[in-house]
Amino acid sequence: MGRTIIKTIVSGLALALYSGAVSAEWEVNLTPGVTDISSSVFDLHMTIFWICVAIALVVFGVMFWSIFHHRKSRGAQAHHFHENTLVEVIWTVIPILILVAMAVPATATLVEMYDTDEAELDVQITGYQWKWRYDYLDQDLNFFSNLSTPREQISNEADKQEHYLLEVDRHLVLPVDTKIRFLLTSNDVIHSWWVPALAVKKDAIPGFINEAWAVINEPGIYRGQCAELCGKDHGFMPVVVEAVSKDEFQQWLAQAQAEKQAEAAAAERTWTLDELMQQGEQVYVRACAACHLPNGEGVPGAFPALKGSPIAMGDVAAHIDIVLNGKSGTAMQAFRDQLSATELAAVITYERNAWGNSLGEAVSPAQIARLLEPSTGEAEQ
Amino acid sequence: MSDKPTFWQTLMSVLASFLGVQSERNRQRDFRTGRPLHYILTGLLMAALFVIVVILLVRWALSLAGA
Amino acid sequence: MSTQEANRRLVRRLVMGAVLMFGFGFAMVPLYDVFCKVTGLNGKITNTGPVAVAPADTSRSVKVRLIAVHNEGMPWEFSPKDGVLRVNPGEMKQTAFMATNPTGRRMVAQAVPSVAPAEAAEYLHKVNCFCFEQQPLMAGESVEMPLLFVIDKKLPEHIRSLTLSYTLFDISPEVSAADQTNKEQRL
Amino acid sequence: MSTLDTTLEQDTHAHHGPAKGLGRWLFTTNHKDIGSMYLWFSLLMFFIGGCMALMIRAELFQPGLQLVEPGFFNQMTTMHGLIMVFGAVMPAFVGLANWMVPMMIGAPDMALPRMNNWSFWILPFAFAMLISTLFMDGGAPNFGWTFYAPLSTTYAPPSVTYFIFAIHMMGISSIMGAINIIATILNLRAPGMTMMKLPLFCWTWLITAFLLIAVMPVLAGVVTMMLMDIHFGTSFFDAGGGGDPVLFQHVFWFFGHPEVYIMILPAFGIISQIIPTFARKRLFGYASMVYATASIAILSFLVWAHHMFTVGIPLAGELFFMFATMLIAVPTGVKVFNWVATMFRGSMTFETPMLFALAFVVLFTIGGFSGLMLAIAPVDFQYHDTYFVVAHFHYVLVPGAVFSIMAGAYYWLPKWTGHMLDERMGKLHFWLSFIGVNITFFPMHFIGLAGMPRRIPDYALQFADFNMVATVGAFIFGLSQLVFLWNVIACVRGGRKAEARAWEGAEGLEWEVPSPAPYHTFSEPPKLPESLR
Repeated sequence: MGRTIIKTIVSGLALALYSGAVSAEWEVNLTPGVTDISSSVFDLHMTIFWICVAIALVVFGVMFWSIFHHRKSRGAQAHHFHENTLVEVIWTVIPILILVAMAVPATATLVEMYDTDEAELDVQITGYQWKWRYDYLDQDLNFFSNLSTPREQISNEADKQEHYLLEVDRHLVLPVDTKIRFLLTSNDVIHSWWVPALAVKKDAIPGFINEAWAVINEPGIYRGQCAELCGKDHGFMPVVVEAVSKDEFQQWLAQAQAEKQAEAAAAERTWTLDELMQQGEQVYVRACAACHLPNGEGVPGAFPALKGSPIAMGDVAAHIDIVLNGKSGTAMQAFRDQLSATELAAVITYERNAWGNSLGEAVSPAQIARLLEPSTGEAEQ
Repeated sequence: MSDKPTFWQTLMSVLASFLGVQSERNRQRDFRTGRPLHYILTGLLMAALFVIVVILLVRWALSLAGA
Repeated sequence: MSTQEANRRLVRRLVMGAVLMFGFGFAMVPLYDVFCKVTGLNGKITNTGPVAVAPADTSRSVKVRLIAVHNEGMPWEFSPKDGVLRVNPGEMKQTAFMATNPTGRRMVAQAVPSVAPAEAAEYLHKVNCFCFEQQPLMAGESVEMPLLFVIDKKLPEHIRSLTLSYTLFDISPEVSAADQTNKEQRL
Repeated sequence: MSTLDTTLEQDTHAHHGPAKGLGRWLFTTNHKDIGSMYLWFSLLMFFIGGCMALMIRAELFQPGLQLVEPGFFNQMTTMHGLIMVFGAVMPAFVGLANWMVPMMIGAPDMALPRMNNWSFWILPFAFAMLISTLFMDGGAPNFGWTFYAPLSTTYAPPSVTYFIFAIHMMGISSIMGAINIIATILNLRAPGMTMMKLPLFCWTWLITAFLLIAVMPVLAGVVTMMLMDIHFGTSFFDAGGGGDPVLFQHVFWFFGHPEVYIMILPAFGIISQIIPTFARKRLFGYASMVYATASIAILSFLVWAHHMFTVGIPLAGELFFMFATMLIAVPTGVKVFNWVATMFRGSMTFETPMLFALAFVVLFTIGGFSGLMLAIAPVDFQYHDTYFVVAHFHYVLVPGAVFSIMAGAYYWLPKWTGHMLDERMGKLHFWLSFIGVNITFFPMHFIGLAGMPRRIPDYALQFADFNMVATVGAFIFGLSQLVFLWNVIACVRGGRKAEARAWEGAEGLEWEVPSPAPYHTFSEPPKLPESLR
């Protein structure tokens, strides 16, 4: 039986070794990442791994040697010794020395991670159930980043694409060779923002601010996920970081700001019911369907149905209020900061006219924009 | 030679337990003549000491790292 | 019988131990606060109240970033007057946060402060701050909430930037109905 | 009945055999009856929790949502964890202690037999309540077995209240069980059975029992605080009211880390009984084992925050918990060395209990290695909350705790039933379990390192291959447990007659009484056998 165990272990080790060589395709090992910190983390990981392998070889080696040679069927006689303080002291001291040797580089890396020097770019990251919001604090820009994998792929009605579940509608675009500080907090429950390639994983805790930092060395797209169980769609709030050159970053900023202005202007024109319904459905699927379900039927006991609900069928002002301002003490969030005026108008219109809620009335984006007005100026500060 | 473990011997026994190494002879002595309360108290004391030592270790590491 | 006696005594002690540990679980709450105060473990600011005025340390300045966060279901507009401040340790600094209640109902908010890095929390001394109190706002009302703070000169050299965040929680449901009617009667 | 037993029965006045019918089990104060009930109960919970695990694995067989909704998936992970920890592993150890501790120390029964009855009978009610939450509006608890606030308070389903009371009941049961074991070991030892002759299983259980009394009340405290936050308007864990969600994690892990040792120390004890038996050689470094167990117990209170490296603890705190955690690895390592040294130059045979014990040593050590890797704080930022952690604690708990329970069950079944096990079936069970466990959990190391977070119902495509492998392994492991059930039932019903000393190399008082052990053993304190004198 010893042989089989050895075989299992050897093949396990071989697999681990092999993994180092082809990690790009196979993804069986930690990524070395694209920051100095992530590569020292990777080195630490490999060092401690090989130390463990070495200890395992010695301990299991002795164990299997005695399993082979000291078996009764080979006529082995038990030798009655049952203590040897010297041996015990030796096998206690050696692990301690190994651990000390391990602690030194680990401490150095940890100290580096806790660097509190000034950063060139500050990004506030706020966890929401179940999306991330990014605020470029000095650039007057913020947006939400939602999962963009279509529902059909998740429910196996369409083929899954390459970045299934690791794709979002808006990337967190960051410049390379720039010290970036992430300031993490949460809107509701505890989330954890994790990008393996940056070796950054920090909890986003409601009411508290946490920080982490990174200097990205290489342009590219780096994907991660929420790491702390945060409710139903915990598995569906990925993080996508797009690292670009400093010039490209400036261009991207300018473009993003222009888009924001265009969106505000769009709210002022007249929208038809059909247009609103069309956009409303998209917004609904993105922002509402996770709880209220695509068919508007909700989850009894957890999330109320919208289909035939007194709010979606009742007074329009109350409906707008609950969508804009949320409802205290429930999972209903305040969407005024999360969606644009047009999107809000569209989704409210949609909710009032979908699934047999046929009120036939449209909520105009301009009307919503006015409700948002006193705020917009201050909120962007 | 008295059979009762001295304070020093109690201390050594507790330290040995932190390492997880103890000789049969000392154990026999501990259990034949030692009082459990002494060992528990010494153990708690040593645990507190352990915490202090680790804190000092951390301080030292931090000062080395210049943080 | 002596074994029974011994059992009874032992059980009494062990039950007492269990009860004690149950109490200890609760004692961990204040203990944790004390522990945090000593170590700055969770970035909570515990230094408040007036400070003795002393000359500022002009040899270095610290970048203080102020950020405003909404907790869930909190529709107020809430933002810092200054996003970034450069502060010399020891210098008294005045700033403010702006809040507007855009809803059609009276709401009560509680602002909860937090500092990153947590290590810096014990060096941030708030002289006056809106987070000390619950903040009620009528429908459509706005308020400027002042914040007066000093960074201790003992702030370790290696901390060159810190962040002070305020998270606004909606505590209207918690503020009891009785409390609310009391206030309205007074008005 | 053997002569020895007959004389015992005659010597002691009012002893009867077991009562008949249901009443026997409801009102029994006999440690053997209660031990059996604990063991059957834990086996039932093991199968229920196992079905949940299989549901989880089936959903994860392929990317995409096939079988369950994400919300239900979270209920499954939560209930699987709670049931396995509190329903399967802990009661199994209590059951083994109930059966074996009095027989090992030469006591007639547990010290507090009526309390023993209560502490068992609370459990079915607690778990009925917990499982009933699955059928409630809003579903069962869905916040993970670690139930971090505020997900488990402000954002919890209504059933959380039932969950809290279930935890309270389990806590009370565990504490009563622990008190009983301590009282039995300290007060009921046969004359001459000094503390230093105590079998290691009793030693590790004694220390575990103290751990239980120290930390189960803390768990009760933390769920009480949750209850107050949810229903009585306090804000222990709500930042908005001046509380702190991170405080929850500190209090929880102050319970949680010793809890990890509660689930492994008795396993150490069982393995330390079995290996010497089948190596036909005394345990190497008995003294060291006892001392190391004690020190692990104390140190386990000082390392809790290594579960929380990513919550934003200041550097000094991070370093403290990293160093302390690395040091606790030393006494654990010493135990493994001692087991190896016990085998060294012994005269080994490989019956089923020994096979499980050997697999325990190897696979638990692998779990220990990944634990050591997790202790390195900067690297833990990458490992934390990924499948690497899932792989780690399943290696410690399944081929660790669960294998030790199975080893113990196979080892003592002849004593309980009077029949030897069908070795062929036992070996079949072992090999299926061993292969299944490794196919299930070894690939989890890889997908964790590659970046798959834990507790997600669906995953990116690059994790697909290993998830499929793990699911296949899980079904092999799960189904092979039916062989275990078959073995146990077959052994109860018949088989080769077991001798008093069922295993050639077995030492200890429990092997001095006939097999099956009579309903009442050691009504008169026994004279210690030569080997124990």
